[in-house]
Amino acid sequence: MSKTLLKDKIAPKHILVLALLVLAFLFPQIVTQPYFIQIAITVLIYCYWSSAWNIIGGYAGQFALGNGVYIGIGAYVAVLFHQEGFGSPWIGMVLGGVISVMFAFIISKPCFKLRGTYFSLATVAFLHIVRYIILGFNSIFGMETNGGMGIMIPYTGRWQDMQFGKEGFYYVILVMLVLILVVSNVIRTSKMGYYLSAIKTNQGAASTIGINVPKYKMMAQCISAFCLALGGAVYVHFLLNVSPYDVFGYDLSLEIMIYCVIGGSGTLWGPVFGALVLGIINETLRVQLGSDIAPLASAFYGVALILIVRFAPGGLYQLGQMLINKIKGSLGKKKSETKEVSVQ
Amino acid sequence: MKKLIATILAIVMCLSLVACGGPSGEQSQEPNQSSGQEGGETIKIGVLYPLSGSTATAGNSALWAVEWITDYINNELGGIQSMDGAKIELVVGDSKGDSQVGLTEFERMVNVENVSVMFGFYNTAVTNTLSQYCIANQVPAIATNAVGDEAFSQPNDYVFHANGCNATNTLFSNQRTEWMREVIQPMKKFAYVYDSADYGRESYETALANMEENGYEEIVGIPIEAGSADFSSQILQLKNDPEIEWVQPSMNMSDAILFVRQMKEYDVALPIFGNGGGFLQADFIEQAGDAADYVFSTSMWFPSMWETAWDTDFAQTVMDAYYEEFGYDFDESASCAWLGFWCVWDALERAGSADREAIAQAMAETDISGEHYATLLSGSKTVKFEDREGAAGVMVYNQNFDTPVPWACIRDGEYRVVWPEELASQEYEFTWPIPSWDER
Amino acid sequence: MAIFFQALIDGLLTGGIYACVAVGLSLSFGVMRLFNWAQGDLLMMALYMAIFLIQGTGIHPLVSILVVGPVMFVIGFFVQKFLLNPLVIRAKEREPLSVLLTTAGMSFVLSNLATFLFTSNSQSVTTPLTGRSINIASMFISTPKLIAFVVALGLTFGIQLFLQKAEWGRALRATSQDREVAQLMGMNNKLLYCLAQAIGFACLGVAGGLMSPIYAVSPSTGATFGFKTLTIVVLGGKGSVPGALLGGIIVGLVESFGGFLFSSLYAQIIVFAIFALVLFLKPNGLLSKDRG
Amino acid sequence: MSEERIIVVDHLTKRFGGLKAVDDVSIHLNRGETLGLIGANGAGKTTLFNMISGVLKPTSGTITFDGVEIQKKKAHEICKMGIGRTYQIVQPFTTLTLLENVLAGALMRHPRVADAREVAEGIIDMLGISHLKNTKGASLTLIQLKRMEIARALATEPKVLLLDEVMAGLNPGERVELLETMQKIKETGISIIIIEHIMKVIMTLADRAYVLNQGCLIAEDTPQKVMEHPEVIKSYIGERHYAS
Repeated sequence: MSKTLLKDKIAPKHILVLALLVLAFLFPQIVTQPYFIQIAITVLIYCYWSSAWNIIGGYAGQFALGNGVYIGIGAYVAVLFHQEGFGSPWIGMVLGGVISVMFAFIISKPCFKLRGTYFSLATVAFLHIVRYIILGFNSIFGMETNGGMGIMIPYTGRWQDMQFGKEGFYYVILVMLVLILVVSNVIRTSKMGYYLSAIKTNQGAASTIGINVPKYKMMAQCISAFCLALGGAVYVHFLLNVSPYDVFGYDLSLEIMIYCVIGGSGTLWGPVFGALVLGIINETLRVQLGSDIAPLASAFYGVALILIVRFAPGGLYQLGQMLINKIKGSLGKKKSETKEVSVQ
Repeated sequence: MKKLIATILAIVMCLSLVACGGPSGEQSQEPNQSSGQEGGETIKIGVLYPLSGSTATAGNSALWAVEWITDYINNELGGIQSMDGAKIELVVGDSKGDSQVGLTEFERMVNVENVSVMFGFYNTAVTNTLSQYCIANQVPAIATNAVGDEAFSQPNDYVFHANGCNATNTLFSNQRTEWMREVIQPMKKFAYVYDSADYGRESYETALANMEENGYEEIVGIPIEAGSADFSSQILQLKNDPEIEWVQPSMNMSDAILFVRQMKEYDVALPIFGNGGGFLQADFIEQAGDAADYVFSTSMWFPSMWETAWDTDFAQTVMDAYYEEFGYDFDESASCAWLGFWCVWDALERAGSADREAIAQAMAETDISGEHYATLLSGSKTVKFEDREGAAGVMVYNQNFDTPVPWACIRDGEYRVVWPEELASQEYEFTWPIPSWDER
Repeated sequence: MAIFFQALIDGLLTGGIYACVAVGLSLSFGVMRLFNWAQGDLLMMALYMAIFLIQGTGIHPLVSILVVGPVMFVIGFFVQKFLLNPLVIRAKEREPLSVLLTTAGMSFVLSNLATFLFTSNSQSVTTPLTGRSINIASMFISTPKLIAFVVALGLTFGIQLFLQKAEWGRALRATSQDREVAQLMGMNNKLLYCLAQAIGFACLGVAGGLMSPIYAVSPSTGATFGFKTLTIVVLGGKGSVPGALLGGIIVGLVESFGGFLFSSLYAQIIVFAIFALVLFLKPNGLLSKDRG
Repeated sequence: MSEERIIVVDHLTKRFGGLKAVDDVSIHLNRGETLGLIGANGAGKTTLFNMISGVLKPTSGTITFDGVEIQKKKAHEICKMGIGRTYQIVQPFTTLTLLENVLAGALMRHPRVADAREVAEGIIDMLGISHLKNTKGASLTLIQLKRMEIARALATEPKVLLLDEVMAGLNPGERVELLETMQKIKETGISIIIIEHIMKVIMTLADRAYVLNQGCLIAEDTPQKVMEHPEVIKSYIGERHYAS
């Protein structure tokens, strides 16, 4: 390989990503306080979910506001699979993913032809239907779900039952986050990635250059549903309790979208960045401000979302870009990789 | 250009990750199963209640009771005598009724603040999660309210429950049926209107399981959707079936208000035996107005029960202090916290040390009866943590089985306990049957 | 048999209340293709206003409408002017996602603010209308709901008349068909949007006043009504005000009969199942004029 | 060039409510031929393009491409079979750079991004816009967008290219340049249908021309003859002015 090609390969970006990975893996060793590992786990799971949502909401630009339902489906299938003695929750988790993909296909198929708002409405409608069914019935298909009370997962601590120590969960979710980022990057830089961006900006033009628009939207939605379900299964095993109000909550479904949009939807690092920054702010606010000010923290998110949508649709990621361009501009760097840097 | 963005982003992330680790200050390397501080002049107790969210009212009421008792122990009783006057220090956390937030607070209390005992929980979801984590981390805990059985369905020697859960409450309600049978005759069929939330469903299931035992021929189950906008169709069902003798609704307060109002609107004068929750909360009577008249309500505690306390002046001072703070009477959630926290005090006195194992041992041996602070403002007259089978064959561990759940009738704006006799309020003479709406 | 009619009446009357809430959204969605996800929470805000007003001054609920309605009108005007107009004008697509996000953000802010300000236990007020009902041939017609139904009819008829006859009304309908063309014809879109949104909010104010004698309000009331209203608007046909009335009544009847025949949980599931069916088979709703 | 007909449009009609945008039109395109499609505004030219490219479904009539009926197929299937098109009003992917726009077209035939990139770079060299490779679609000028759209259509390696008023909105200088480029494209032997108002373009490029008026076909001949055709002039300058 010629020298320049080599140089291109090990660009600072790759070194940086590697450094970030090493640091993330070392984090539980540096900070052994289980309390902070606990916060890190919560932040990581939201990074994971927002990145999963980003595939359909960010890359494909289809606002699946009700996609939180797949988190619930993944959680319930994994727990019931184990509880009814079919096998280990790991298999249940994958089964949950498959079932979520099935539901995602059934619901999204008809409404990908319709305009954006209808797709969001259909996903939220499905979320409500599943929530009412779970809350309404004490057992579904003969399996004990005891409605609103949720299901408790007995503590065994064995990894076969998807239960690990504090650090164990940290690493499992970190690995899942890395995997979803790899998957997102593969999508982003592949044919599917370009096709999704084309669909996102101009659906009509996309179809006349040979893009099967409904098919690619469907692929994005199915991948997103599958990943959300896996995350749901691991999350409830961490809490040792499946509460329908939590996993099928409309707030959770909204939150994973808000973190992604505020972070910068349609980018690789946006959702992770959004979930990380907002997660940590949320945690510190909750501890410092105490209980009665807590709802203000959530209200803050709503305001942040409105401001971001109005002034920086690209999210914090775009703000980061603007910041860098200003610094670069003021530094007066002579050699710049690209002739003309346009900020959209 | 892309490379630079990633760099900035990464640095920010590293900073925030490290920042996460920063403020913890002392990098306590203690192993997870720390035994709590040795001796020293304070004992830390972790108190976790839903201080915001939909169950915030009950959470704050319970917290008030815990803080009042702590102040009383530290100042009036001079701290824990068996630990030469060690003071109790409360580490308070808000679970927001959500298990994930509860778990985060649990970690802070158990590993950062190093509490010796965990206390509270209240919501079923939070109790399910934290009872497991208390067992795993070997931290003694007393849960209050938390009526779901599942959290106590595992044999362990760390998590105790002083006030009743469904399994124990229903045992008691079976005895209650004898009284209703004498009063209401013939009592063949009643309707159970339950919302799909928490204990509504479970108490209906248990009632069904005990149907034959209690001699009912039929229980009509009418599920409703919590927070629904209208109950007219359910009330029509009640009105349409003349055999139904009385109705037992179990729902949150805003639904309960709407329910009794519509019962009045549709002139359905069926006796209403409200099952906890909505029919108990402080301002249910005030907001429901005269529609709440003659409604029966069951709870582990009614304000009028202070009359039967063994030291009425002491009970009165506490009730007045509570009234001053909240503007309404000492409620069930405060009473459960009262019972539970005095059990913690009782265990600390017997354990004589802040060591978690010793406290857990002491809690297991709890045997309270007679004139004890714990039973002052609570229906339970004795406290003993047993592993026994509750109602409908549900096995529960470390439960207090003396948890009476008396009936009270709402008459001119007040809860008046009518049964059992030893807890009944003196002023109110119980009459049956219930007059129809226009006679009221 | 009487029970059948009783369920019928209840369904109609509750449907009237739903229609009151949905009419506003149908107008703003029809005219501006603007889907307001915060509709439920705005209703909650109006209900809080009405209840606190009645608790404070003890006035009659119908009088509270005359206060809460105009207040919401003004709020709606400025919410559209500052929050939504810049997005709608800037966006090229007909149903801009930025608006959807902003209204979702608004609903998040409103529900959490309500939890912070009014804590989470519910508030309600006993008004002269509460619990009153008219007894006709062993059937009970709840007075507050009857009034709500009548006002809903009036509101729908009024707005429909306004859209047909009034100068501003026709301008509103023009912009709903094609934004650019309307602008070319010299219509001040920005002002029209503010007007449409303001009327929408005013309808919510009226609904809040009407509901104060019947319902208790808590921060979660928004969620209860929120999605139901969106269902009704899509069911009835976006942009068609009579459609909102029809949709409201259909949902009211389904809930009433569903609740009576099965259980209210089935009823909710049936409502959403119908919604899904309409969404897939006839996305433009039953009465929609827009073939779009 | 074999006389074989690559596209045959047979009795095609499209009705929007009462309006007949295209009324019983039958035309054909031979392999390697450049066909002109002219007519006053609203004569149904773009509607015809939309039906051939699958964006619109005809009310009646058939379109066959390489012997296969395509009027029922979806736009992306028709593009796969080999019909590329541009739009009267340019439709760029605004968030993608110029290269990425063309690359999106090339991806259909070359699933691997690297190959598609090479093909795309070849085409934009041919169209002389490679210096704008990394400019976002939103910041390109009209002539650059027009060239980009042609490049994107060519990237799908079509057998037939539909150009819809490519010259519209350009200044004379740009028109000359673009004409040369279209000349180069014609020489590659690809069959083309051009919708155009500028007679010079039709004269130089088109082998044959059809004239549409109010949805009906009123003339078919070589461009020169079509110009003198009485009906055509009448349709352009209106009845009364026509000095019969």
